[in-house]
Amino acid sequence: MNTIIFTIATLAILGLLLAIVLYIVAQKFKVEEDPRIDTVESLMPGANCGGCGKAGCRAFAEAAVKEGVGSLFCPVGGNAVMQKVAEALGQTVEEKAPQVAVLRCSGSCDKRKKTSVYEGISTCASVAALYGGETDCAFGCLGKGDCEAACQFGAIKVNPETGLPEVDEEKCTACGACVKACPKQLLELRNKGPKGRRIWVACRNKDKGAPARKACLAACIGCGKCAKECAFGAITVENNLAYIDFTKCRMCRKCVAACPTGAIHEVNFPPRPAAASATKPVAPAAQAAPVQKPASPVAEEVKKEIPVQKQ
Amino acid sequence: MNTMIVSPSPHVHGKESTRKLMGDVIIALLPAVLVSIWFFGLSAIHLVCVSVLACVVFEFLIQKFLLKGRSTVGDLSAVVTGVLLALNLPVCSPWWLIVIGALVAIGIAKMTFGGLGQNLFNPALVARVVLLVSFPVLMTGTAFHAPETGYLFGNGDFASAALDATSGATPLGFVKEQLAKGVAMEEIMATPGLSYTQLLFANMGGSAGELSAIALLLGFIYLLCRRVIKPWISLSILVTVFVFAGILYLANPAKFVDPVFHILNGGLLLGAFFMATDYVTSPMVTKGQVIFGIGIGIITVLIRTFGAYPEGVSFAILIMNATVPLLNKFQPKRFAVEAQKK
Amino acid sequence: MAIKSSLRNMVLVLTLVCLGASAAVAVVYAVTKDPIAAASVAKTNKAIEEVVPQFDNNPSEEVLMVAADLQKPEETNKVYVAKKGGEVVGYAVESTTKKGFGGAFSIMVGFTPDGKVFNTSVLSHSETPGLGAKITDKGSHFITQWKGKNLTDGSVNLSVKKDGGDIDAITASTISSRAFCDAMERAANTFSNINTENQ
Amino acid sequence: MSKFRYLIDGIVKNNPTFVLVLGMCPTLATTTSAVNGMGMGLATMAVLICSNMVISLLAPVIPNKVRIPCYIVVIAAFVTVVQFVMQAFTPGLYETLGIFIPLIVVNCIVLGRAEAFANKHSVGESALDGLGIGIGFTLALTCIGLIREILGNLSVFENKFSSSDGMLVFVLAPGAFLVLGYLMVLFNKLKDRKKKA
Amino acid sequence: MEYLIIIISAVFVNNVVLSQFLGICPFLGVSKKVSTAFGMSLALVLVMGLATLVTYLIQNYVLINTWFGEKMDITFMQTIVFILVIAALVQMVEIILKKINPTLYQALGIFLPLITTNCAVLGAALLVVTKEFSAKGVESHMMNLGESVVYSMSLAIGFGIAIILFAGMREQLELSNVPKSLKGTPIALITAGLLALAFMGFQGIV
Amino acid sequence: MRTFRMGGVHPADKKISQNAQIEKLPIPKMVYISMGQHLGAPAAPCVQVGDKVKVGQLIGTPTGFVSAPVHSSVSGTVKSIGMVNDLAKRPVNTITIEVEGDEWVDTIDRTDTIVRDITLDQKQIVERIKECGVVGLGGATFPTNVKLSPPPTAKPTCVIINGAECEPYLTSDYRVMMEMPEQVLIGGTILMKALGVNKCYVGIEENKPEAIKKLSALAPKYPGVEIVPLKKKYPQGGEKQLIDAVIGKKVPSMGLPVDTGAVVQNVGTAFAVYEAVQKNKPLFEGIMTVTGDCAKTQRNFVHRVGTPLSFIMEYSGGIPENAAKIISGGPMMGKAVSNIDAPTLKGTSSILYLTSAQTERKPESNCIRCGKCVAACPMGLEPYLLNKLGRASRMDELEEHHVYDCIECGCCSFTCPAYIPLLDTIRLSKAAVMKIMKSRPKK
Ligand SMILES: Cc1cc2nc3c(=O)[nH]c(=O)nc-3n(C[C@H](O)[C@H](O)[C@H](O)COP(=O)(O)O)c2cc1C
Ligand SMILES: Cc1cc2nc3c(=O)[nH]c(=O)nc-3n(C[C@H](O)[C@H](O)[C@H](O)COP(=O)(O)O)c2cc1C
Ligand SMILES: Cc1cc2nc3c(=O)[nH]c(=O)nc-3n(C[C@H](O)[C@H](O)[C@H](O)COP(=O)(O)O)c2cc1C
Ligand SMILES: Cc1cc2nc3c(=O)[nH]c(=O)nc-3n(C[C@H](O)[C@H](O)[C@H](O)CO)c2cc1C
Ligand code: SF4
Ligand code: SF4
Ligand code: SF4
Ligand code: SF4
Ligand code: FES
Repeated sequence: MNTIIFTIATLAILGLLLAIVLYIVAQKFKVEEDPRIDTVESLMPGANCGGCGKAGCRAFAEAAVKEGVGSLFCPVGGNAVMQKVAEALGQTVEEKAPQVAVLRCSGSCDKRKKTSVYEGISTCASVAALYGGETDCAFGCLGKGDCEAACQFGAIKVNPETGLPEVDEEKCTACGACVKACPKQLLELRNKGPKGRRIWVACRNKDKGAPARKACLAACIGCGKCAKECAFGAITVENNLAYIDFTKCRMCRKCVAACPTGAIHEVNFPPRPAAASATKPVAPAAQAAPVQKPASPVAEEVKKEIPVQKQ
Repeated sequence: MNTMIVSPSPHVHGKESTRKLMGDVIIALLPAVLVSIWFFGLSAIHLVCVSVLACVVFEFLIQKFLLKGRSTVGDLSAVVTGVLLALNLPVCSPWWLIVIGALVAIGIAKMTFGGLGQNLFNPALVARVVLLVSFPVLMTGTAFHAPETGYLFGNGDFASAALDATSGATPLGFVKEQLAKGVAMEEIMATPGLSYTQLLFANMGGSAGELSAIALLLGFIYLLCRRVIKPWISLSILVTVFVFAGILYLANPAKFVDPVFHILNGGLLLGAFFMATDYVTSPMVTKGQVIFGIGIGIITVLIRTFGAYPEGVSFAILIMNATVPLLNKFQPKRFAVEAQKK
Repeated sequence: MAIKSSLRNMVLVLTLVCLGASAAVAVVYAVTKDPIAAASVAKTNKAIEEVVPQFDNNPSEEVLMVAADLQKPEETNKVYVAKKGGEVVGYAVESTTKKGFGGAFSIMVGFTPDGKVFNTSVLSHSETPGLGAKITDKGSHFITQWKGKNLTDGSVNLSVKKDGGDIDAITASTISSRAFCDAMERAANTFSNINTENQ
Repeated sequence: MSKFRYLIDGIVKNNPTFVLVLGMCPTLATTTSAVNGMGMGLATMAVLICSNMVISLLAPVIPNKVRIPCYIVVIAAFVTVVQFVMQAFTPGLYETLGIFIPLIVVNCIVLGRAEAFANKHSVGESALDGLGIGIGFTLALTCIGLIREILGNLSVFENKFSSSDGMLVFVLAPGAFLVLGYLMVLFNKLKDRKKKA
Repeated sequence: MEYLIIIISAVFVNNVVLSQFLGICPFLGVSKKVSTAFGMSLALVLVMGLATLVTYLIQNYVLINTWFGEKMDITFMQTIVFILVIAALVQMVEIILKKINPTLYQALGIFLPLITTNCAVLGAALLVVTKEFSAKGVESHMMNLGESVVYSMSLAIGFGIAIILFAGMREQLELSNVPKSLKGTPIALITAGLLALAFMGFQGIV
Repeated sequence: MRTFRMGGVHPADKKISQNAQIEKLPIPKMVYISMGQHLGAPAAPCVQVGDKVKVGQLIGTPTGFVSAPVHSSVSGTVKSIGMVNDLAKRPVNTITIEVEGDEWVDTIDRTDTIVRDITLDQKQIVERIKECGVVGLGGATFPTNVKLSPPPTAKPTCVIINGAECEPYLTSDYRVMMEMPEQVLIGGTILMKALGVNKCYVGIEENKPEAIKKLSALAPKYPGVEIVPLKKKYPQGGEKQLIDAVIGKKVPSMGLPVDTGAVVQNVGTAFAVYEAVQKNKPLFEGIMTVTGDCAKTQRNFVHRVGTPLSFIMEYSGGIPENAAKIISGGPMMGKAVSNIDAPTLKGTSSILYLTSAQTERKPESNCIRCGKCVAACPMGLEPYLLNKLGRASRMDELEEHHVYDCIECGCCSFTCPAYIPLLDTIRLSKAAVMKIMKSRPKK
């Protein structure tokens, strides 16, 4: 019996002492950190991709608590997450149009002849540092997939058949990692567009018409037909290259039909009326695919259409 | 000339290749293999063939079915491992022992880490030690007896004299046993079969690769001449063993083995020349290599003198293998030393 | 959910938890004290049964404390006396060696009154499984070779053959075998001292 | 049904050995045979269930700052109780497992579950979780022990199926690491395959 | 000499992690970088020395004692009492370190909480008071206070050596392409296995 | 014999074109003169389309401190000014001139007489070198006048003329030394004067015994000039290695060569300096080798800057059928040509044809940690590690391991038995790390 009493006494005293010690510790070393940071962090997707421009989700949370959500945007979580974060912090956010990465090159293997063979580590950065690339187009995709490696959402894959990367718009979060990774600046974040409809010039070739054509059948030759066709002034041609401003584009699709080389891509549109496409030399291919393979133009016909360059 | 090759510089290569290097190691090991065939005949041939074959087959199968990569058998590293494993086993090891050894070497020690160049421990030694720990009887006991099949080309009298002397144990194990009994070193060395000349040219006990110091030395010199390896690791091991064992011997000649015996015996040369120098599991920079060698030397003598195992080189090399990543933190002497001067 | 971490709460809760815990432990201790003792006795009895001929007394109650080495009378071994019908049929000697590969191990050695080994059994050890641990293999040659040997009349050289003795060692476990011999020797000496001491 | 999930989770999704990689010391040290592994697993399971239940009861009244000490005391008390019980009723096993019985106190699994689960769930759920994790742990240990025994000693649940010696490494320290390592690979592969299917 | 044998035995021959299997969780967990492994080891040496000192005293002057003329032996309370004391001790070390040497605290502080739930600390504390020390060349015996503390600090040093070697190897593995299914814990375990295999060479040295 | 103290490799020598005398290459019908012929900011065209220009007339003006003027190499009419692809198919601003006759500006001394007296003073020399658009011809095409105006903190003590020509195949420097030995030595003397030093070493590798003999015989005429024979080892001609070999000093990490007191100039540069200072001739001609085991002919040419490579190939027998790779420069550091219509530049030193067997890049296998790359690296780096760190994008560690010290000599890739393209990764990592380091605020 004594043993039992002694046991209980010993441990009770120990417990007492310990509690006091711990109390003192607790008092002395309080760590002050805004609890809201944790709250916000728990709302974040946790991809830590840096797409927001901060060092990671935690850094984003800290910034959101300190500076307010105003200028911040998490591309991965999108508006839904931003809404929640704002709610948690009692602020409001502006809706941001959802974006997606698009490829500004149409030089698939069948359109762009290889004129040299690259040997060396298989990264676009290495090719770009060395020379213009395996084809004669010094602006086009190198196809070694730096963008694919950069995307942590598996949204971008180089198609071995075309040699070009394809963006899966379901998976793409518009984090912009691929945009940064591409040494040729071929990826651009563009508004997803109404019903996912987008139109853009899938080319960055600044060469004059003739060499551009020679290097790639799908190159933008800077002929300016699209710009003339566009009623909303969304298209500008500079350095032999057309560019469509997606904020101005109204999705009329006239430019697509006007382009002699098929450098302008459209996605998620319903099929054109048969009559319209019959009259045009360029027929857009099947619609729904996230990235369009431009239909191959009949080479002879197009040649005649290449206007004389003015410089 | 339609499609030119374009690549970053340099545009030429020295034409040295992994396969050539491994081939050189195999050539360097031939004298030792031949000596063991000379004395043990068929069973030595059996040992080497089974070991090499098993290593190559395991490498092939694992690469193909588990790692699903391009076959790496062609680089010959599995053959090197096979030959070295064979040289590390008693001559009449049963086939299954050799196959288990090959599986451990290639399967566990090498391919688990991703194959050639990625392993942290010397595959052949991992296999030897696993077998040693697992089958102590087979690995240290009477298995060292020469086979009944006799010697293919050898001289019977010489052989039987050696056999009686060591009664089946390795010379080192035998000496250790005798020392433990209190027999003085000089007396032990007087036992027939333990003379230095015999150790130098061909002694009978021990693993297949421990037979002849001269054969091993020949291979070592070949490797040095072909610039396959640098001598620093091997030299620092030998010097350390000599010095450390020498100190012990001088302190008490009756109780400790003399340093020459240490060096000529028990696979120290095999280890120092061929196993400690394995690129993959040894440091890159000379400074690290010397420390690596000194470590092996000290641990070898420690284990041999005080440990439970009669033989210490294998363990010593494995233990020092573990230090290689740290030793690799010794950086080479940089050309541009006064960094951040500006 | 949790209550506030004030000094009063902390002290109170921790002390109470300690109290409760220690009370529980103490109670279980009290309850299991006897079964634990019984288990230990049962174990000893089982070992005794194994090493001496059939008996009908309770040897655990007839324990002699005998020194193996008369020079060191304070180091005693336990000797259990087995009797049948009041007649001594055997002595079970507990003996410990410190020379095992994994440190100390202890064995129980049964002697018939005429000094012959009846049987042996290992009480505890920490030898390597598969090697030294073979000292526990009951049917092995290493264990059976002891049976019937008279260790007290000097007819057996109590060391392994490697050291020039009469005992076959376990292969690759010379150290454990030597230690076993050492323990046997202590047991034999203890046995020899039973009579000298207890008269 | 949904509560039953807690139990299953402990065995597969939150398997303490293969997934959480907790409680490695007993896992490696006590699995020289299937029986030993199982014994250790059961002992741990007993402590887990009891401490999980008590902690889920006490959690609401324990101030945060003395949370860990309180849990430790509770756990240690149960460990000691288990120690007594084993000493009394399975003395052989108790001796083999040796120091690793008291070390259940610091087994990260036990404290880990108390922290991660028991203090947020009801008594019943906590008990189920303890049971699930305990079963997961026991299965893993038995499995490791069985393999080590088969390879190292050529025996199954301590019945030798061959009179020759096994590969000793497997009952020694290195074998413990190796077997667990490769089992983990296997476990992950099986889990992946299931996920894909 | 005796101390030397104790040290060699604890550091190499009976290495805590590689042969006694204590403290495996931090061994696997805090071994991704050599620098952190080093910090952890230092913290552990400190804590294990202190913990053994305190628990040794508690064992011999509190749990076994004469109170009010009655001999008491409540060693069955070892587990609870030791772990409580260790937990408190670690906390105290943390506070004191923070006060008297903030730089050291920066280096070691983060590892201290991890140590509470480290088998090695409690294991060593329990080992020294329950097991005889035995090694070649010394009579096996219960250790006295000095030996106990040296022994358990040596165990911690053994932990340190093992984890630093291990961390070096893991750093190297990190840069090599280990097969995918083996990445992470499995390859770490296998490496540890091979390290343990190598350390078996020290068997029987003392 | 002296050499640098660490690393290096021994590629086969292959100086098969060394006995071909320098010949004048015909002038093509059209030349394309690039505005980016030098390291630094490209020049700005100062002529209009349609303008008539003469040989040696200024057509591009420098646009910064590190930049150089460009002169016309032919006489004729400017046809266009715009982007033309260089040999790596990258568009560069270029003046295209249609050749009409060969009319030189009359300030140039076109005689063959060797002018030995240096009449200009230190400042005038540097100014003249700058005006004549002289750039380093050892590979980097760094504006020579910049090198001759060291920062005030640096104290130059000697000039080193780089006659190592350690790259296999290349023989243009050798031919310059053989055919214009005096001019080179006078060039060296001018450089001494420009820097205000009185020591000039000419480092020549031992595989060019004739050149060593010739220059050694002439050297006594030029006070301060010393010929230094060097052991044959690549990359002896690397600036840092050469300084180490010749004066035994090491250029500090991230430092300038002048920190050791030495200013290194290629022999070709020395010759160009001579022509600029003594003959008032701007740099519009270059000396180059056309070679390769499979090459139809082995030649050394003087070419007019802007000549299309394809013209030279045609003139020297055409592209061999079995050539798989065309390199401008040596096989260790040269650039692979992907556009054979690209024009020559001031620094173009060769056209080298390699067959597919010679240039084969075998598939890489695992690093066997042989340490051969470490032993070969002349900068004492650990290429195997840099490669692994690079592939894992470990920027901090790359910096810790001095990736920025890499001189891109290629010894590591050359020597690796596992055929790992070490330099490929290291080059990328180096660029990335340098970018990070530059963006860091300075202390
Ligand atoms: C890990 C290990 C465990 C060992 N365990 C034992 C053991 O328990 N008992 C023993 O006698 N020998 C053991 N040994 C072997 C001894 O160290 C020693 O080699 C052997 O007893 C002497 O060899 P022999 O019996 O063949 O003469 C062990 C060796 C190792 C490496
Ligand atoms: C690896 C390497 C090798 C070089 N080899 C030579 C060479 O053989 N001959 C040479 O003149 N310059 C060589 N250079 C260029 C020199 O480093 C240095 O830039 C040049 O000699 C400076 O003279 P410059 O300004 O007149 O060109 C080499 C450079 C490097 C990095
Ligand atoms: C901004 C800048 C300033 C330089 N200033 C000097 C200088 O004052 N003196 C000098 O000798 N070299 C100077 N250099 C030249 C380089 O150190 C080096 O000699 C040149 O890049 C050619 O080397 P390479 O042919 O070996 O690549 C300078 C280079 C740069 C980029
Ligand atoms: C000089 C040299 C020594 C080698 N030594 C060994 C050895 O001791 N054991 C072994 O398994 N392989 C050896 N190899 C082969 C190979 O490097 C080894 O299998 C790698 O460790 C496998 O990754 C050696 C290779 C070379 C070039
Ligand atoms: S495709 Fe580009 S923008 Fe989209 S998720 Fe991937 S990396 Fe980010
Ligand atoms: S889009 Fe850019 S990054 Fe992607 S493969 Fe093409 S060149 Fe490379
Ligand atoms: S290329 Fe760079 S890393 Fe490679 S050997 Fe030359 S200096 Fe060293
Ligand atoms: S030379 Fe190649 S194989 Fe050898 S260490 Fe360097 S990278 Fe590895
Ligand atoms: S179980 Fe031992 S440290 Fe976790």
